[in-house]
Amino acid sequence: MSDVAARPAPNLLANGWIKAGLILAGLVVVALVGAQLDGSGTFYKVFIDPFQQMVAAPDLLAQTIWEGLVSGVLYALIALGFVLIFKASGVFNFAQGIMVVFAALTLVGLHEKGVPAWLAVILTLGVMFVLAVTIERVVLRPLVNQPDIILFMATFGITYFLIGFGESLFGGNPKQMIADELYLPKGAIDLQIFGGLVSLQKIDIAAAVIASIMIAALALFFQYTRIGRALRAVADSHKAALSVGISLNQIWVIVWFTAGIVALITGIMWGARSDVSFALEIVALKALPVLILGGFTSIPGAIIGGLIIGIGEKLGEFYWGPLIGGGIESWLAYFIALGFLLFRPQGLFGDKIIERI
Amino acid sequence: MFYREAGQFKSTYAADMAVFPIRQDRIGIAVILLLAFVGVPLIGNDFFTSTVMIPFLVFSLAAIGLNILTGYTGLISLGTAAFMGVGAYAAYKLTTFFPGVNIIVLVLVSGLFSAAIGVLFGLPSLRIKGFYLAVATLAAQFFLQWAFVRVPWLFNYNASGAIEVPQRLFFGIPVTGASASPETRYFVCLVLVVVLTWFASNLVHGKLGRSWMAVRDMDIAAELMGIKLLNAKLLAFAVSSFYAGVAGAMMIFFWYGGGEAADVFNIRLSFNILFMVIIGGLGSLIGSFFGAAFIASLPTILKFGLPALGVPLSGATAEHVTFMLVGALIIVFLIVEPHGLARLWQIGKQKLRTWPFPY
Amino acid sequence: MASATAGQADTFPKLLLRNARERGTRVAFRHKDLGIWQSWNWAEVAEHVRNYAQGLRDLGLKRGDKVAIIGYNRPRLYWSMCAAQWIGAVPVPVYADSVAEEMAYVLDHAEAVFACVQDQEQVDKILSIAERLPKLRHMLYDEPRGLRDYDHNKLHAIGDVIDSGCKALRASPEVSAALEREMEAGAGADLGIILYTSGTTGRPKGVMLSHFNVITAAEIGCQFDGLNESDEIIAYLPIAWVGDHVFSYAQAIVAGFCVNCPEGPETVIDDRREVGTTYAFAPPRVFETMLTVTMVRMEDAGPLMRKLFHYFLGVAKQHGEKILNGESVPLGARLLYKLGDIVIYGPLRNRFGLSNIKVGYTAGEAIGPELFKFYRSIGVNLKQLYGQTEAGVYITMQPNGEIKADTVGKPAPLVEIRIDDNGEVLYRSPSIFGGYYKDPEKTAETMTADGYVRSGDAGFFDDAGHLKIIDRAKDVGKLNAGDLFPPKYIENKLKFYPNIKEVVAFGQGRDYATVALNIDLTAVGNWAERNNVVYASYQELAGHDLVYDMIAKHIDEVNRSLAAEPLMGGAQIKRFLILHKELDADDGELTRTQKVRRGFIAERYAPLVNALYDGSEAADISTEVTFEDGRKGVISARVKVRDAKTYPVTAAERPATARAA
Amino acid sequence: MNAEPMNVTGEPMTGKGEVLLAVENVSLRFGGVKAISDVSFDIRKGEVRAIIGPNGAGKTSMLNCINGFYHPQEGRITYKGARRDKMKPHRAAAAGIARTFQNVALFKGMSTLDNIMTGRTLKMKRGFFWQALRHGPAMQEEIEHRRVVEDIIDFLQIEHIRKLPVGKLPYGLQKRVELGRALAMEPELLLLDEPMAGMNLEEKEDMCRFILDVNNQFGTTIALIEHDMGVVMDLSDRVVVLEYGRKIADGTPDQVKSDQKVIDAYLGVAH
Repeated sequence: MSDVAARPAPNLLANGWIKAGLILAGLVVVALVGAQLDGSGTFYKVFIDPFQQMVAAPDLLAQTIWEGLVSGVLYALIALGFVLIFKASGVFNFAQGIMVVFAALTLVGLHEKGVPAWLAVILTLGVMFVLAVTIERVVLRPLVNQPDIILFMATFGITYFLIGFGESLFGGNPKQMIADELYLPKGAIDLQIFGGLVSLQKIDIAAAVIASIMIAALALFFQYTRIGRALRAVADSHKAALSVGISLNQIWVIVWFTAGIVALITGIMWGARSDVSFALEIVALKALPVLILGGFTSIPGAIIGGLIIGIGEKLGEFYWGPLIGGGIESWLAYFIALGFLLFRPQGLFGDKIIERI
Repeated sequence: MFYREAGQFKSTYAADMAVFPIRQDRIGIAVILLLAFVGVPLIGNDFFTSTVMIPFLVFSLAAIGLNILTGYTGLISLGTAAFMGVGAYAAYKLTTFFPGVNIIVLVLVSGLFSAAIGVLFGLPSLRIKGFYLAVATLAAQFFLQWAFVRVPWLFNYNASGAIEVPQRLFFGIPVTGASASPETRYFVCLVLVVVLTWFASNLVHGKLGRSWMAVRDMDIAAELMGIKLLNAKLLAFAVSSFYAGVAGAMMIFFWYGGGEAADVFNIRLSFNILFMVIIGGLGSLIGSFFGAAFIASLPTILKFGLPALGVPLSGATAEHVTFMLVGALIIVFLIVEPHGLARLWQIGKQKLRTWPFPY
Repeated sequence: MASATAGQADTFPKLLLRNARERGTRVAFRHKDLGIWQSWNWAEVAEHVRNYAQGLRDLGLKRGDKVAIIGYNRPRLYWSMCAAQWIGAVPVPVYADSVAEEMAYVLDHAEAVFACVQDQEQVDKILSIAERLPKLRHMLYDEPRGLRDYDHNKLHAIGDVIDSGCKALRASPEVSAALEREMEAGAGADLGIILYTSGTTGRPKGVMLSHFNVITAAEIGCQFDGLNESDEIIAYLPIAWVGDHVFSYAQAIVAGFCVNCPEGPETVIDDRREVGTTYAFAPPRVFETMLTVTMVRMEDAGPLMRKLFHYFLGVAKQHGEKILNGESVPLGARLLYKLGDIVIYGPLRNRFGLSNIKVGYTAGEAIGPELFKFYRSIGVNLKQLYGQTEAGVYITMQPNGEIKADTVGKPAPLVEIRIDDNGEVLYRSPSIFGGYYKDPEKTAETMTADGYVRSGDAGFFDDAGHLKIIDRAKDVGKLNAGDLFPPKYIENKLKFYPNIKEVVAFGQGRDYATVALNIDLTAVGNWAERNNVVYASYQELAGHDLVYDMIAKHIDEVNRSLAAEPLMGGAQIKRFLILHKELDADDGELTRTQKVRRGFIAERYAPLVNALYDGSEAADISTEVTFEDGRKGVISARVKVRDAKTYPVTAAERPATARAA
Repeated sequence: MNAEPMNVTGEPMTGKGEVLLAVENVSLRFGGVKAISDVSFDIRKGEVRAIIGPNGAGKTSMLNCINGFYHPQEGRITYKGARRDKMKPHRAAAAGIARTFQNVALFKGMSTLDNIMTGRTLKMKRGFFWQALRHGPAMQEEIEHRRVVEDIIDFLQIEHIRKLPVGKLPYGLQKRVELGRALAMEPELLLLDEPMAGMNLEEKEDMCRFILDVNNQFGTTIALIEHDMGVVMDLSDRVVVLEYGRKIADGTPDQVKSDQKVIDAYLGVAH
């Protein structure tokens, strides 16, 4: 399932169907846009006005880009957990988004039950470890050697189970992240640049920093530890990993646990910016277009893809969204990814796969 | 043990290629149809008909649609709900424009709109496969879902933002709207599902079905047989979306009877239908029915079954437990029988055929 | 009763035309080919055969010529017989698996001028011996695969011959009329067919049967079991064998029922199930294999299923046969059997493809009573018959309601039977053959002056008038006291016990009869496990006292039954031993077809045989054996000898020696 | 066979001579790697043409160019007089080029019968709506093509596996089914990529017989890649030898066998 058609150079636009389709798609978009406007000046409003606005108010542009950057970092973090698992076990882990919510919910829930904040973090890590072991035992091990789609569906099962499990334990109501207790900064730094005020939330800065640290730590882990090398080996071939002396089962546990840690950190950051609830699930799906952009197996791809998607959708929403009624954030990311996909099916950093016949 | 195949021989290819070549199977189908057409209306009360049978039929049709795409052609879609929505809105607009035209005809025609949109979003399938395609179909899901909310023309600028299903008559009997009886709605759904299932079965047993499966199993070789990949895939998208669209229109017109339609066709419905297909069995029409029955009935069973067993459940908890159970069952199913209920059915049938031998 | 039809339709072509007239649209032949059952009705078959006959005529086939028919059961090969008969030629079916050498002899001896064969394999075989067959003018084949590049001067596809015949008939009404006259010229007394019997010794002999002979035989069978046009048979036994000729050709045409030709030898079981035959024939080994496969498969079934299965088989064993025979059975048992029929017997018959069976026959060799009873108990009306090529098959048959596992039934209708002084069965009927082709000497040897045929088998009638076959007449020996000693009869009686695998009986020219036997390791092993008998090897188990006790019981039963049979009482077993090793074809003790080589064994185990007669309690022996990997070794053992109890003879010494239907 | 599915010429094999397919100066690159460089040869109507060479010689790439999977960057391929080096695989199929693969490329989820039926796809003309009814003309068409397929099944002697899914069949049978699927297309040019790879002796003999029968009976032109030199020498009329993407010899089996370059290429290489 993971392979991508990349036969040498079929010219996309040479295909009549695609051409017709693109034209049709364009017409639909134009029609939709046209239906929202008074009919005149469509071109101006789409292609000229937004850029004039950007130039006219660079502070607003900077603010938008910053916000895009921050949500991009969070998308990237979810995507990161995903890439870890995909690389090591070939499992397309649909549950990564839910793991983020589940980790955050556990943390907050434990704290609500009176557990001190830092102890709650440690306990949550423990829960994530148990989760990793459980998933390996209950899901992955019995399903080994099944086709990818089966494993993919199994992660759907995990998703549903975690949603139900989390909600019955901690209730379905949105919760507040315990940002203060974890000494996460609050408030904002206002920068006086571009002739305007650009407001940077401290928590966002912290998120960016922490994310960077974590990515660096992961990179070091992969580069310099035996387990890390084993993980990289397993991405290449399962046999190679065995020769390093680590069983596949262990590797799976480690990878899923690592993804769990990433999920917890992501959850804390995200939770600090908004509420902790399963509504995040939909947002977590945004990691998927990020993956398409960055490629399923590339960590830098996940990061850069995250940033592109984050910034792209914020800019799109801010400058073009109002033209067609707003709220385009919900799908813009997918269209950006789709656009990329048509021209680079293996993603920005994915390996080009040539089909052997 | 009920299979007595001695003496059932085929002396023509037509008989040999029949969908149900074994007499006992044909009898079984006849019995099921009889039950559906006569038994259910006789025995079932309104509650059963409208909360169990109609949803089951609607989901079955949607699952058949997705199964054609995913099970037969090997293309994963996470946008089924959106295509269902297209059908629902198309039917709504059509009946607004042509109030005189028979609603059943309009429901079928609305499937064509869905098919067109499906083809549009199926275009990337030539270039991308597998998970990438799955994600691409999410674009359809979110875009269309957005459009259902943001384009008020679609819901006739109702202040509520919801579809209000008008009353429509069929030979003088109301089939939609508040005064349509559950039995009537059930019959309409049943006839649509039976006829469309028959069409689907014909398609998958013929040249087109073979082309789809060829694309699924080994697209390179399929191309060599002269199968045009894009045509085959787009046709799969079209047929699949047609079924989804009709199912969506049925859902709004014969089941929900209107309401917050935009919320109905959300990503979760897409997932649910995918579950039906997987649990029912990829590449099996009968599996689509099993999957639909299983997934659609599970919440109802839990909601009413557990309290009956003496396990008290609040509404919210019931929902949570349902989620957990569905999740766990999916995993259990995948482990026990990755090929779904249809395979279990097949194994059971094989056992009965070879009875008393184990093989 | 043959005369009823003899007036108007006394040959097979005439009967075929009668069928085309009277039941033209009924299916006559089916052949599983190209994935489905290709079918031809009687009218079509008659048309094909007519065209075919003309095609043969155009190729130069004349009245009295011989046509060899070689191949697996295919409609066109059966049609070849009828087409040949149409113009008065004589079909000579030949065993398809004969090696070229045998085939050369038969074709040469029969002076075949045409050969209708199935496929390339047979064409090649005949081409390889072509120079020895100067009389052979043309070869016709059914399946063209691989034959495209062959020289087609003397080689023709049957399909082409039929087509050309069809064209010739269409072109000229005179030709058509001439062909009609050829057919009319045939008479019942004409030579209809020559069937070569393989015979245990010497060259095959050509048994000449007239149309009248075969039609009479066919009518005997049809009337005996009420066969009619609605019946179905599957043709899978060699077409050169009299049974297939009568069942699948003659009876089909006489009664007008449908002949089904399977796709190939390996698909017979599946094809039989698909067709759901109503009339079946199979040698005992076929039934035995089916039962063995059943039991082996059931071993893999779940424990519950196995219990259910064996429980209901028990019920069937107790009541099944009685219900089938129409005897009175308590209501409870009847209901239980009914339940078993739904759960086990019905599905089982379905799997065997015997669901619709009206009557099934087994013959050719003795069938184990257990095996025979098993099929009857699950509701399959299985019967035995005794027949020979020379008799046009039927000699004795089992009438409904009078079925016994250990007899071959009463004389068939129109058949008279006499037992000769040496115990040999002689028979006479309108269907007996007219003589061996080109072999008056053998004919004279076989036929008595008063028209009886010597069967070569020894047998006797029991009290109920049922014939029991003991052995080949020449194999029946005499004890020193003058009593009959039928070794195979004794051996078979013992071999029907599942615990006993092989038996060798001694007694020819001795004072009394003795046996040396092999136990069946699987069956006795199971018994040992259940009874906590510990053993490490076959040798150890065979020498175990409890095993001896068990075998002694079996021998006791056999002696009892021998004592109750006329002429057999003297052949009761006085002493026996269990051999320390299993008889093995690799050691030359068995033939490759798993028959015991009595003489060789007597020589090889001389010390043991001596011990059987010198009264000693045990004897030492060492034998050389060949292991599976080819190594040789020596097994030494002390083998115990036991005495067995004998019974006074109860049956009348002189039973009836002649019976007639 | 009753109804012969192939393009029967009706005359014995005298037509070997007319060029069916010509490869002229073809080069194929993957990125910087040259898989085929400047190869020319032709395939004449009715012949059995073998392409041999050590591993990695570009044999399979050559077949891929011929049936349109790869488009060579340089050179031209002419088929029946028309240039077709940029043709798509399905167009090649329509033009009468069929193909089997080195590693069996069957449709694993389908039965033998359905697999071979897919070979008839191009010949089936009934539209979508007739198919949805599966009665009348659509059913007649199915039956008509089923007949042809049954002839092929009979020809290849795979009756017993007709309704079994191909995924679980033994390898030798799978190869046979794949040949059947290609034959169902009634090709003029049949490309066989190592048709006997991984077979035992008996299976090889069967396959040889089938290939010769196809060539003899239906006049199908065959181009095959094979490693078993014995088989190549027995089967083929002419042989082209590739090494490292270049042609090093071309001629009758005897000529090729005694060619020094060929001997060198194969020296030390176990084949």
